[in-house]
Parts: sequence; structure tokens; C-alpha cells
Amino acid sequence: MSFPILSLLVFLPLLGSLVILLIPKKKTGAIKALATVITAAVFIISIFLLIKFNYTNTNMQFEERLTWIPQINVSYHLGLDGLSIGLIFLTGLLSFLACISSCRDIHIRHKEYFFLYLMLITGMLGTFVALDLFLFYVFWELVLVPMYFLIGIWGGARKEYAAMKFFLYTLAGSVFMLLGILALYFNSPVRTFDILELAKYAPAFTLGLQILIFLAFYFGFAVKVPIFPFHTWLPDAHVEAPTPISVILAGVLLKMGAYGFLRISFPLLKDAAHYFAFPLAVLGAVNILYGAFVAMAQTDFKKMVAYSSVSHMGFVLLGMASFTVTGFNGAILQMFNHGIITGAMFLLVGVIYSRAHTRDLDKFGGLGVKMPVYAGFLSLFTFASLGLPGLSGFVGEFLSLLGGYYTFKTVTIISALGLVITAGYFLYMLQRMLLGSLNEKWAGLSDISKVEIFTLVPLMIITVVIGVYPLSILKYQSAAVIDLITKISGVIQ
Amino acid sequence: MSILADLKFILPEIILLICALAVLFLGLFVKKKSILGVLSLAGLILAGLLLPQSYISGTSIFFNILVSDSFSEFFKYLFLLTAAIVILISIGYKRILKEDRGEYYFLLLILTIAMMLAVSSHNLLMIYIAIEAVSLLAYILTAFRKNDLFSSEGALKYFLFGSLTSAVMLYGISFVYGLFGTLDLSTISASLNQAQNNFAVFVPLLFIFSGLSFKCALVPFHMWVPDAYQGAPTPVTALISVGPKAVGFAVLLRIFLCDIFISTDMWVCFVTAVSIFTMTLGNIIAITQTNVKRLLGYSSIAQAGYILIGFVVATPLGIKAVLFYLFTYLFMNLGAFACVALISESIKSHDIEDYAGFYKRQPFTAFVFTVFLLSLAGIPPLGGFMAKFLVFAAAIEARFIMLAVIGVINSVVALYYYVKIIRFMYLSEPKETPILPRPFALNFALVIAFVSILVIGLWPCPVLNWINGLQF
Amino acid sequence: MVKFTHLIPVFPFIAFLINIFFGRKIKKVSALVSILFSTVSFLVSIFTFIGFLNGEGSYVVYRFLSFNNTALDFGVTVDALSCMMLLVVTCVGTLIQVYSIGYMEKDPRFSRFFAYLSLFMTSMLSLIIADNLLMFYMGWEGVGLCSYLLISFWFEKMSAARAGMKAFITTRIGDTGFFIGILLLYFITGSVYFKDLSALDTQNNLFYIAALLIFCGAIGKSAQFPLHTWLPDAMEGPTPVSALIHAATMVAAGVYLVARTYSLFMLNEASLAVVGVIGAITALMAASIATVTNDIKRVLAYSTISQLGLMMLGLGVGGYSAGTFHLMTHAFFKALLFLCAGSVIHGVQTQDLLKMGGLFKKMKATSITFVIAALAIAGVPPFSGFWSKDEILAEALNNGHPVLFSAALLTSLLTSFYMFRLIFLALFGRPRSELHAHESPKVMTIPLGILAFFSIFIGLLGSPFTHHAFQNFIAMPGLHHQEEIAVNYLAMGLSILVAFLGIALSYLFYIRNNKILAESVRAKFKPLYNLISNKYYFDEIYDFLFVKPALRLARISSGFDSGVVDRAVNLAASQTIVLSKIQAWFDRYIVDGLVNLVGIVFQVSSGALRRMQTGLIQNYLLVAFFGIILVIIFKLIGGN
Amino acid sequence: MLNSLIQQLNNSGLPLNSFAQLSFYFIAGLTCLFAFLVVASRNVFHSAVFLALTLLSVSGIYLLLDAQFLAVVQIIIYVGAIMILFVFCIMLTSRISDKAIRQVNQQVLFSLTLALIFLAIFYILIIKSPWLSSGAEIEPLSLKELGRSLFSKYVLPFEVISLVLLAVMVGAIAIGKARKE
Amino acid sequence: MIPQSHFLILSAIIFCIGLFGALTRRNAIGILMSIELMINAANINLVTFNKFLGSPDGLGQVFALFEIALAAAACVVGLTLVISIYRNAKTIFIDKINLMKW
Repeated sequence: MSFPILSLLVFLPLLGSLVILLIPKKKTGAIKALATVITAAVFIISIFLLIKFNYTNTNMQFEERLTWIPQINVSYHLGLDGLSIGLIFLTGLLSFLACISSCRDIHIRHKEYFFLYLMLITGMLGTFVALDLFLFYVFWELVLVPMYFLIGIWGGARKEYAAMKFFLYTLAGSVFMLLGILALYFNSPVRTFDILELAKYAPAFTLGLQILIFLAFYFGFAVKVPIFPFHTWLPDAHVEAPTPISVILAGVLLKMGAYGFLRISFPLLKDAAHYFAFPLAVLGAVNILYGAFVAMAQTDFKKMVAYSSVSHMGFVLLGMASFTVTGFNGAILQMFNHGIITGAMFLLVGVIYSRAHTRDLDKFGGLGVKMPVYAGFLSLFTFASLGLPGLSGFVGEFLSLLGGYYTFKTVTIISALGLVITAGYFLYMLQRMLLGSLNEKWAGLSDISKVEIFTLVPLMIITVVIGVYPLSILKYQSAAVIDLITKISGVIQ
Repeated sequence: MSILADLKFILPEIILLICALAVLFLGLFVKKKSILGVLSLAGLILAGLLLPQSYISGTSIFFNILVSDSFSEFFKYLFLLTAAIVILISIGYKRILKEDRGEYYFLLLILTIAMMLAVSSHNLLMIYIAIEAVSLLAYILTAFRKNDLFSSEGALKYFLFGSLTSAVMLYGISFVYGLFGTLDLSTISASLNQAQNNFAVFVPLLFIFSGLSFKCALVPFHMWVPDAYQGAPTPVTALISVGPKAVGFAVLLRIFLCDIFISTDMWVCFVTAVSIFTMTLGNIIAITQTNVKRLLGYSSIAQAGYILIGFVVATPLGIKAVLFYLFTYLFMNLGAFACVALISESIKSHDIEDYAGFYKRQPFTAFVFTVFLLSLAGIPPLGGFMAKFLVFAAAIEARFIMLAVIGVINSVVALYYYVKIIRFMYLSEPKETPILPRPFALNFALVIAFVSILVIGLWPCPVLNWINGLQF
Repeated sequence: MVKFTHLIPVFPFIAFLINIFFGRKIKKVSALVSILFSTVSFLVSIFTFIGFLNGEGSYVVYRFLSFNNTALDFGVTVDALSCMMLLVVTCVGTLIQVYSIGYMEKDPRFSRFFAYLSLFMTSMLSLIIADNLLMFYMGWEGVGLCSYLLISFWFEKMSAARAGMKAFITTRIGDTGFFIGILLLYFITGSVYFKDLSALDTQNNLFYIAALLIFCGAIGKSAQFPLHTWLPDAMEGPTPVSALIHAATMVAAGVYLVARTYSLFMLNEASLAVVGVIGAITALMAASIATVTNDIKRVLAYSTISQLGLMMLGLGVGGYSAGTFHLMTHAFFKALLFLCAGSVIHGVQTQDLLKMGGLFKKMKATSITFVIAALAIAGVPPFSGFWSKDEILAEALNNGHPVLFSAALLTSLLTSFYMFRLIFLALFGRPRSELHAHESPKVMTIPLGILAFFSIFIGLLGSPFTHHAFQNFIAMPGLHHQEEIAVNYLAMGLSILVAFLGIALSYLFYIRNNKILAESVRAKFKPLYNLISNKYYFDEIYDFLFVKPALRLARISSGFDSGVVDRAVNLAASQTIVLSKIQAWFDRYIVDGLVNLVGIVFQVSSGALRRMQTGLIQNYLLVAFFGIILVIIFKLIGGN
Repeated sequence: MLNSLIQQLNNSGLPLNSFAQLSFYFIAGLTCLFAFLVVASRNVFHSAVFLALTLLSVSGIYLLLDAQFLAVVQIIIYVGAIMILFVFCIMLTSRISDKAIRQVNQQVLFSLTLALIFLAIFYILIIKSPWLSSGAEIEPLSLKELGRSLFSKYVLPFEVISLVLLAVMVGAIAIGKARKE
Repeated sequence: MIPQSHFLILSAIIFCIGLFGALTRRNAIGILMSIELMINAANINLVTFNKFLGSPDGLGQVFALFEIALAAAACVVGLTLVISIYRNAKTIFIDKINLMKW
């Protein structure tokens, strides 16, 4: 067996968090340094994986398999393929950047913070590489607890409410997923939790059973994505969470749901997936438009960005529901891009919040004069977010819509109208933030600092590079997507 | 004589008895009372060591009154562990008066013996007597903070409820005797086959079930729980939340495994309803509780509901799930109560609001308490999750979909109140912040429970193997 | 040599990067950087042009996307149309950047301005060389972005900020149609390459829809009716921006788009007709509005809209080369007009025509070039505008569109009228207010001169004197019917006639009687008296027959424009916000409320159920025993 | 008096044809009456007395059931020991004022209904049950056999009960000891 | 001869009286007495069955004997608790003892 690099990737942060427990509380510097080093290492490993990854191969790579609980056929099975490699990279990158941001933004209870933060990273990485449903579920839930504390302790004014809501909401979804997992296990002729194994048996289930299991998984994933009407935890959680955690929430956590669809629901329950394709597409459109409309009405900057996530994840859903190669590529790319762009947006919100201590859009104005560099970054990511061609957001949306259009014409056209509304609220935001005359209250604001720029620049580079050369990231996933579509639909569309 | 020969099968019980008497006598002379605790622990450990030697699989002893099998061995270990952890909790618990310590440990050990006898009984007579013994001792222990009205009140309610239900159970047993002419479980089950769905059989069995429901705290026999739990000294609460409950389930299982509660539709229906009501009621009422012990009381009611799912499905997996659940439940519930004991020792309150900012005052306690609560809520990768997982797996396997759905919804509701405690401990700031000391023994109990919960969650194979190896 | 074409957009991009990142350090040098790089682009464009003449063509640059065994490669189109546009854009762009050095001299965000201009050049040039719709769309949105950035460049002014947003969103509405059109086209043809458009099946109605959707994009970008309202507002931006983006290049992109996808439009007469009719409506409406507008830049903005409408009309009547020809000539003279206007504004610090007057003496160079540009747009031979406009008129007549022809003719009349109204009001007559006008610096006037040169002579390329060299050059290879390149003397004669008529009328009104405007305002109350008090008989007749109705028409259309169309746009925007508020309310109180309701239900039921726990042991027992009875009764009823 | 009662009972068609039967119904009637008085007396002292009488009557029933030993034990333990405890306890806890207070709680009606339903259920149960016994009387169990059974087959429960009694005693003393702070 | 069912019915009556008493008496000692009645009812059952079944090992009687002993033990516990309550609350009226509820 080769070197267990995925295990190293997943458990390095956990190890780090345990080491942090040993460091005395007072030595915040050491704690921060350790956390940064660990996340940097994770990031480096993820880059290493990206380099080593053979994207023409549709099989699992860097696979690891050990028996874990033989009595119920649970195995410790990790692997990486084109669907997950991008998300691993995204997670590695965002956790590193968010860690840097945390070092600056977190002022109390450092030890606990970084302990939980690293644990959270383990959970996220694990979710993306787990190939055993049991293991998947364990990692999936492992994310919840640290997240609860991270929002609940270091959050904003309504942190307790938001944290509790997040916890309950996501748990409510995931327990149904647990039932779905069990139903898969007991209905397959060979009892196993292994996703790859189940992919051989589950597609043969009757449609009725598949629908039932699909729905069970749907609750789990829909809450995470989030799909209307299960989205209301999101604005609360995003708004109340501290900046780095908002970044992780939007950047990585939301992807877990969509990833779940691609990894589990679709390949395993393909009949049900086709059965639900249209409702999913409609929900995607609803997400896009509804999220956009609600975002437009927000006066809280962060809340607006949070709702924009709802809208953007609608494109992911639409792309996935199309069951075309294009749509899937678009969905995965959109997931990646959304992680990058919205992550950056939250960082930018954090920048302004840490200076002005308010996020009320109506109270700002004219910051373009006072903070030109900030304004530049904000504009760039805003335009990336509203899907300006040449920046990454566009490519994902385009492919999703292209795929969606192939299957669902009307729904896609309606969704495309979301582009206008999206432009509307983002520009409205820009106008209220940057343009107009400077409110004298903010005359003392300093421009964005070097560390903040350091966290934003990698995201900016990725945004632009993907925008003009999307193949750079698409190549990692395209073979896997074709393979997936072939498995689901039998034919390539 | 075979009676003397059979004594070797109850060697652990005899050891415990000797130990109990020794503790009782020493209690009169020894000044340093923690020695008594250590002695009791030593007795428990010795009994535990002797336990594997003391059974030959499936042997009936004492004229078929007891049976010595791996099933009872499992529960005996469970009780020994429970007693040991409770003693560890008690050593550091100051609210039990010093001069009563000897009696306290003595009663605890006798209670352990009674529990051990109850699970190895194979005769309703012996079952009744052992259960009654467990109950009586539990009542006394509940009242052990004798100058505290809460303690007395809890004990009295516990006693009255228990006595009445045991009278009902006794009445049921008397009918069973009339119907079958015997109280031996296997004989009953042999003759039961003809009349399994008969009203005349149903009612006496229902009475027996009621008596056991009281032990397991199933709805509607749960109402004593919060009051008794709140009133009892915390170590005793810990004990009665695990020990007698496990006895109830063990006996239910024993009777069930003898095919006595035949899985006719009526019984399944009825037990399903009880299971649903138990978990739902327990969870819902727990939401608005403000006293931690009371809250945990309701929580333990709800936990019983989950365990009952295993009975409802009545498959081998279901039974294993019950056993696994009880084993895990032991550690997490005892751990949680150990934390409550520890916290109440330091802040003299059981009010959740007084737990505010506890993380600052005893970081370790707060941390492990959080782990126990999350385990009770069923969050992976802790032991509680594995237990719930198996229970729901059993339900899904047997296609009790609705039951499983209600179960998982309940576990979400439950999360709310478990997290409520965590929220106060971590998300609020304390009014005052002296760092509080922790007694060593309690600490030790916490560590044992904590490590066990983690190990069960991450590496459940040994436990599963053990349970798989049990012969029923 | 031609293989360098794809670098054309890259050079300005480098300039953009330098200016955006190091702008603060290099300060004024950033202008030089931008100009240098766009000059290089210009040179490469010339090489491309030469290469094209030598028969080199399109090529692929890099693979953009790849999935499903089909790949999307980004390449460059090198054909007559793109070569022409490249030359025009790089040339005009460079000149305007030179001009901007003077115009923006004192602005604190000097280098940022040049960065944006460079970015604009990048987008515009990549749009031009795009060989597929997707790349085109990327450039298209890119220019939209730059337009937004530049319109709201002086964002401290709230009106500028709003105007930028309005421009972006209004065009985005059209773009969404365009985008859907691309999707539709992709699914009909399986391709987004322009080169595949010429080989299409004619019998598919979907192509009609696709063409219209793509035209939606053009409507937005080229400010055609009904999405034209953003352009006048866009005049809030600095004047060089108006010149470059909102006159010469970006707004022409819509026309360019139609020209690029012309074969698609030609599949269906109806789609061409739509283009023509929209063009005609726009041209007439905008021209009539221009006659009553007093803001110098707004006049030019309406003029731009009108001229773009004319181009659309040209394309719509089948005059592919006519439309593109006018696109080219218009780029030069409209840029010149704006720059002159900018120079005037720079000199007098106001945009109100009624406050100007007599500037000719003070600003010689500006005024001369201004007049040249005006002559060009008015269609006075031999200036460039004449040739291209004449071409459109001729095509309309030749291809049998009398209605559109007369609309175009009327537009021409109005054009020369309002243009010279502007000239007369601004440059001639007596100064109407205390203005300290001064001539602009050389760096501004030299580009004016160069542009003036082009405005005069570029038209000759398409004139009979050069045997319609331009038309032959540009003619689409795949066009179904070869355009008849013949001089239509009727059209030409009428064209010359209306041009001079317009000039004459405005001379009568604005030179001979300066008070005409005030009078006509007064005429609202006492129309006849005031008009009779005018000594001029022609005035009277004209007033009665033409001016009054014309003014009224102009007022009406102006009122319609600001009162109905613009308000409709704004209403749509505000309705959207209202809708968003409603949805936010819905989200907060209904969707989230339901979630919280579940929580509340649990809380309440918990509060209620715990009351069962009365603390009285006998109650507990009663409940327990009733539980037993319940089960037994169930058993009795249903069990047996 | 008694004769007329027997006569009446005879007339009622009940199979009443021996002294044993007569005495059974008499004792049974008494038992029920006393039991009722136990729960119905306002004065808890009276209740205690009636309880003693009930227990005595029950030992009479035992006699009728050929369980002489049990009857004796019943009298010795119940009437002799437990009743003393009760009386002591009553004396320790009763206060004069208590006697005037209402002795039943507010759920009398519910409880009565409940008890009656239970009675009905038991009646159905007793009538319908397939009791193992044929109804024929069987040789009574001799004391010797009882003793042998007690100390051979049921020796373990016997010992356990002794242990329980010990433990309960210890516990009761521990709890009942006079208060100390 | 007296039929078995008559004994059983007697027992049932006593059981129900005891149950009624346990549910309604306010005095804790009263409740204890009622419970004693119920236990006695069960004992009557056991002895009756023993007689009519004629168990060779006298299980019914043995059980009844044990039960008497256990009842004594229970009584001791119960009365101790009553005294304990009385000591702390100065009342043995069970509906006054509801310190813990909800």
C-alpha cells in the first residue's frame, strides 16, 4: 500500500487540534502559528494532490481502504476523483486563507477557536474523500459541532440563535440522510456501505425504493446546499459567524450538499434522479430568482452576500438537474467558483466590518475615495459574482445554463433572468458602498491592509485565470463527469 | 450437594456480599471514609475478575431459578462497571454524610448483587424478588440525603410509584402462575404457544410489562423519573438512571428471548406506541426544563424510547442494538451525571443558568460534559452515535420506516436541549470566575467514561464482537 | 504576421495591469503607458490588415473549454469587418487617449482613468476579433463593465453613480436575451462559431427567434428603442469616455454584432425587418429629441442614438456594407464631435448650449474641426457622412423600403437641423453669458485635427470616386445576393437637399433670430401672436406648418421618452425592489417563520406537556393506570 | 339469623352447601368490608385497625385454602409486626389537626371509575381465562413438603430475601437516624 | 366446594379497593395500607392457584411467603420514608408534597 496521503491530509488538522490542546492558553502566538502551519501544510498537500492527480483516469486515485467495523461492513475507504479534487483544493486554499484571516479577526479564546477550527477542516476534507457512507456520515456530522461553537462563541449579536438554528437544521437534514444510508445498506444484495460497491447494486432498486432513498438523502443535502425552502439557516449563520467562518461556510460547507448529490444521490439512485430532475431544476430556478430578489432587499452587506449564495447555488442545482455533461461540468465549476468568489466577498465584508463595525449598506457611501484598493477588490469580486464574462463566475453559470437549457428550456430561460437581478443587487450594493459622496463618519477608515490583501490575491488570481482559461480547472473534472453521466444516463448528452 | 456446587456460579455475587458486609462493619470504625469506597471498588474489581470463571454457557443453576449464560454475564459486567463508576463519583461527593458512608457503600453493593441476580434469573419468582430488592434499595439510596426535603420527596414518590407498579406486576405474575402452573420462563414459553394472542394471557403479561416499564421508565410509567432524579443525591441519580433501567431492559429481553412477548401484531403495535410516546414525550418536555438533573431525567426517558425500538423490531440486530445501546448509555449517562455531580459540588446549583461560563471554571469538566451530551444526542463519532445508528439500522432493516423517522426527528429535538446546556457552559460568561478544584476520584470516573465513549464511537469492534458472541 | 492578431487585446491589458497596480507610483506616466500599448495595438492591427489583404485568415488561439469530447476553442476572426473595426477602434482609441491627457489633467484618479480605458480597449478588441459568440459575449460584457466604471468615474456625484448602474443594468437586460439567444443557437446548431453561421438551414423558425434574441443584445448595447434611455444619462461620464465608448466604439458594438451574425438575420426577412423598423423608430425619435435638447453632450448622445438607428436601418434594409460603412465613418466624426464638445466644455466649463455662443473667435481650432464634424454628420458632400448616409438611403430605396427610406430621409433632415442648431448656438452669434473661454491645449487639439482629417476623407473610400472600394472590401463572402453597388442619384440628390435644407432652417432660426427658442416657449401660451410678431414669412409658415408640430412632436417624443419609456424603466427597477422587499418579507416571516413556528410549537407543547407533571404522585399513578386500561381496551376492541 | 342468611343464599341459587362455603362467603364479605373501611375511614387510626382486621380475614381465607402455615405467618408477620410499625408510624407523624382534614384527594371520581374498570377487566379475565386447574380440589400441600421446597428448590430466593431484609434494615436505620448537621 | 373463581373475584375486589385507596388517600400511610391490600390480593391469588393446581413444590405458597417478607421490607422502607418526609416537611399529606414538579 502506498503512502496514505489522503489520511495524512484529513487527519493532519485533527492532529494539529490535539496538539493545540496541549499548548497553554496564554501562548496565543504559538497557537496561531501552529494553526497557520497546519493549514498551510494542508494547502500544500492539496496542491501536491492536484499536481499528482491523473485527470484522464476516471477511477479513484490515492485510494485507501481498511476495514473499520467488520461486523457491519464499515470500511475506512478514502479516494479522490475528478469530482472531489477541485473541492479538496478549494478546501485547502480557503482553510489556509481563513486561518490567516482568523489570526487577525479572532480576539478571544484563541485556543478553543483554533482547536475547533482545525477539527472543522478535518470534517470537511473527510467528507470530500470518504468513499464509505458510514465514514461519509461521520465526517459530515463532524463538521457540525465545531461549526456550532465557532458561530456560537465568536459570532455576532444573535450568535446563539444562529448557531442553534444551524445545528438543528443541518442535523435534521442529516438524520434523514442516515436513514437513507441504512436503506441503501439493507436493500443491497451485498450489505456494504461502500459507495463504489453500492453503485453496482443500488441502480437496480425499484423506482419506488429509489425515490424513497433519494428523498431521504435529499433532506440532508438540500439543507446544506441550501435549496429553497430549507435555506433560512443560511443567512442567519452567515451573518452571525465571524468572517473566517463565513468564508468556510459559504466556501466549503455549502459544497458538501451539492457534492453529496453528485457522489451519492445521482450515481446510486439514477432512476430516482431522473425522476426528480425536473423538480430539481425548478428548485434551482427558484433558488436563483428567489435568492436574488431577497438579496436585493437586504441592507446588511453580509446578509446580502449570504442570499447571493442561495442564488448562486441555484445554478449548481440547475446544472446538476440537467444531467448533461455540460451541466455537470458547470455545476462543479460553479461550486468551485462560488467558493472562491463568495469566500472573497465575505473576507471583504470582514474587512469593512472590522473597521466600521457596521454592515449597514445604507450607512456607507463614497468609500471608493477613501479606500481605493478595497474598492478595487470589491468591484472585481462583485463583478465576478454577478457573472461577468472573463471572470470565473461566468463560466460556471454559462455551463450550468447551457446544460440546463438542453434539458429544460423554459426553466433555464427564467433562471437566466436571474442574471439581471443579480447584476441589479450587486451594483446597487456597490453604489451604496463605494459610490456617492463620502459619509464623514468614515473619514477615518484606513484602506485594506497587507495581510488582507494577501488573503485576497490568491482568490483574485484564480478568479481571473478561470475566467479566461476555464480549462485549467475543468480538465480535472471532465473525464470524471463523462464517466458519471455515462453511469447515470447511459448515454452522453 | 448441588446447591453448594452451584455456589461457584454466583461467586462474584458472594464476593460482593462479603465485601459489602466488610464495608458495613469497617464503616463503624474507620475514620477516613474514602477507604470504604476503595474497598468497595476492590470488591467490584475482584468480582469482575472472577466473573469469566463463574459461568459455563447456558447452565441452569439453583433448580433452574438462575441461569448462567453469556447474556447475563454481559449485564453483570455492565452492573459492575456501573457500580464502580458510581462509587468513584460518590467518593468525591460530599453531600452524603460521612457517618453514613459505610451504609451507603453497603447498600450500593447489595443493590449491585440484586441487579446481577435479576439478570440471571430464569424464573418469574426470582425475577420479582430481585427486582423488588433492586427497587427497595434504590428507594433507600434516593432518600440518602436525609435532611433534604427534595431527597425525601423524590424517594417517597419513587417508592409509591414503584410499590404500586410492583403490586400490579405481582398480580400479573400470580395470574401467570394460575395460567401455566409454573413461573419458569422456558416452561411458560413452551405452553404459551397455543394461547399467545389470548386476552387472558395478554393482560397478565401486560401487568408484568408494566412493572418492567416502571424500571425502564417507559411512558406512562415515567412520571416518577424527573422527581426522583432531581431529588436523589447525584451519584444515586446516576445509578438509578442506568442500573435499574438496564435491569428492566435485561429482564424484558430475557422474557422476550424466551418467546414470551410473542411478536404478535398487537404487541408490536403496542410496544411501538410506547416507544414513540416515550421518546417524544421525554424529548419534548425536556426542552423547557431548567434543572439539569431533571432535564437529564427526561432525556433518559427519551433514551429508553430509542432502546425500545430494538425490541419492537425484534430481530437479532435489534437485540444487539439494545445491548450495544445499553452499554454505551452506561458510560454517557454516568459520565453526564458525574459531571453534574462535579458541577453541583462546585457551584451548589443544578440550575442551567448557573452553568453559565463553566468552561472557564473547569475547562476539562465542561469539555467532557459536552462530549457526553453530544454522545447522548447521537453525534458521531461518539459512542452514542454508534448506538443510535444500530438501533435505527435495526428499524430500517425490519422496515419500521415510520418508527425510524420518528426516532430521528426525536433525536433532532433532543439535540436542542442537550445543546442548551452546552450553550450555557460555553457561550455565556460566568458571573464569577474562580477556577474550581476537582476531586480525584470523580476525575477518574470522568476519564473512564470519556475514553470509553470515544473508543466505542471510533472502534466499536470489540464491543460488537462481544455482543455478537453472546448466546441467548 | 497575421498570427499576432490575438495579441492586439493583450497589449492594452498589459497597460491596464500596469496602471491598476502601479498607477499611484507612476502617476502621469500611466497615460503614456496606455497610449504606447494602444499604439502598438494599432500597429499590429495594421499588420493584421496587411496580412488579411495577403490572404491570411482566422486561426485558433487556445482551448477554452473541453467536455464531452467537444471542445470550445478561442480563436480570432480575421476578415474585412474585423480588420476595419480593429483599425477604427485602435486608431480612434489611441487618439482619444492622447486627448484625455489634456482633458483629465487635473483629475486625482488620472491613472485609474487610463487603466479603465485600457481595459475597455482590451474588451472591445477581443470582442472584435472573437471568432465565436461566447468570446464575443465575454468582450461584450467586458465593455459593459468598463462603460459602467467609466460612466460612474466621478462617483462622488450621485447622478453619475446612478447613471453607471442604469447603463449596466439596462444593457444587461438586453444581454440576457443575447445570452439566451446564444444558448438557443448552440442547441440548434451545436456550435457557437461565427463561421458556422453562414451554412445554416433556412427552414427553421428557431433561427428567427435566435436572431431576435441576439438583436436584443444589440438593442441594449446600441441604445436602440426601447432600451436607449441609459445613453443620455451616460453622459455623466468624462467626455473622452463619451467619445470613445458612447459614440465611436462600444455602442457600435451592437451594430457590429448584427453585422457579424448577419447571415443569421438574412435567413429570415422578418428578422431583418425588425432590425430596420427598430432602427427607423430609434433614428427618428432620437433625432427629434435632439432638436430640443440644450445640453451639448445630450444632443450628441441623442444624435448617436439616432445615427445608430440609422445604421440598424441600413442593415435592416439589406445594406450590409452601407450599415458598416456608416459605422466606420460615424466612429470618426462622432468621436470628433464629442471631443470638440469636450474641448468646448473644457474651455467654458458648462454644458448648456443656451449659455454659450460666439466661441468661434476664442477657440479657433476646436471650432473649425467642430464644423467639419457637423458637416460630416449632416451629410454634406464630400464629407464622409454624406457617402455613408447616402449609401443607406440608396439601399433603402433600391431594396424597396419606401417607408424606411422616408424615415431615413427625415432623420437626415433633422440631423442636419439639430447639428447646426448646436453649431450656431455654441460657436456663432453673441455670447449669451459671461464665459472665459480659452482654447484647449495642443494635446487636445492635435487629435481633433487628425480626426477631422478622417472625417473629411474617410468617406471617399466608399464613394464612386474610389469605385466603392470599401463596399467591395467589406462585402460578405457568403452573402446570398451580391449587393448592387450603383449610385442612386435620386437618393443622392434628396440627401444633399435635406442636408442643406436642415442647415438653412437652423440658420434661419438660430442665426437670424436668436430668440426663437424663447419665443416658441412663449408660444405655448400665446402661440399665434408671437409667431406673427416674427417678421419672417418663412418663419411663420414654417412655424405653422413645421416648427410647431415638429416641436410638439419633439416635445411629445421627448416627454414620451422621459415620461413613459424612462419612467417605465425606472418603474421596472423600483418594482423589482418592491418585489424584492416583498420576497424578503416572505422569506423572513413565512419561510423562516414556518421554521421558527416548528420550534415554537415544540416549546409550547413542551410547556403544556410538562404541566402533566403536577408533582402529585397520585396523579402520576392515575395516568399510569389509565395507560394500562387504554391498552387493555384496545386489546378488547381490536385484539381478538 | 345465620340460618336465614344461609337460607337466603340458598334461595339465590348459589352453590352453598357446606360450612366451608358458608364461612368462605362470610369471611370474604368481611374482608371486602374491612378492606373498604381501610380506604374509607377518615381517621387513619381506624384505617390501621381495619387493615389489621382485613389481614386477619385474609388469613382466614388462607385457612380455607388449606394454607395453614401461611395463615399463621400472615398473623404473625402482618398483624403482629407490620401493623405495629404502622401504628408507631401513625403516632409519630399524626397531628390532632390532621383528623379534621379531608382524607381523600380530588381524583376520587376518576379513581373510582378506574377501579371499577379494573374490576370489570378482572372479572372478564377470571371468567374467560383457561385456568390450568380443572376446578377439582387436590390434596393439600403438607407443611413438610412446603418446608422442603422452601429450603431446597427455593433456597436462593429465600436467602436473597433475608439479604434484602438485612439491607432494608440497615438502610432504614441510616435514613431514620436522628438528624445531624 | 367453592369454585376457584370466587377466590379470584374476592382477590380482584380487594385489589381494586386497594388500588382505589392508593389513588385517593391523601395520607401517605393510608396509601401504604392500600398497597398492603393489593399485595394481599395477589397473595390470595397465589395461594388459590396453588391449591387448585396442586403444585408439588407449593410454589404459590412459597411465593406468598416470600411476598409477605418482601411486603414487610417494603413497609419498613415506606414508613421510613414517611418519617423522613415528616421530618423535613412536617406533613405526610401527599398532595402537599409537590416541591418538585413540571
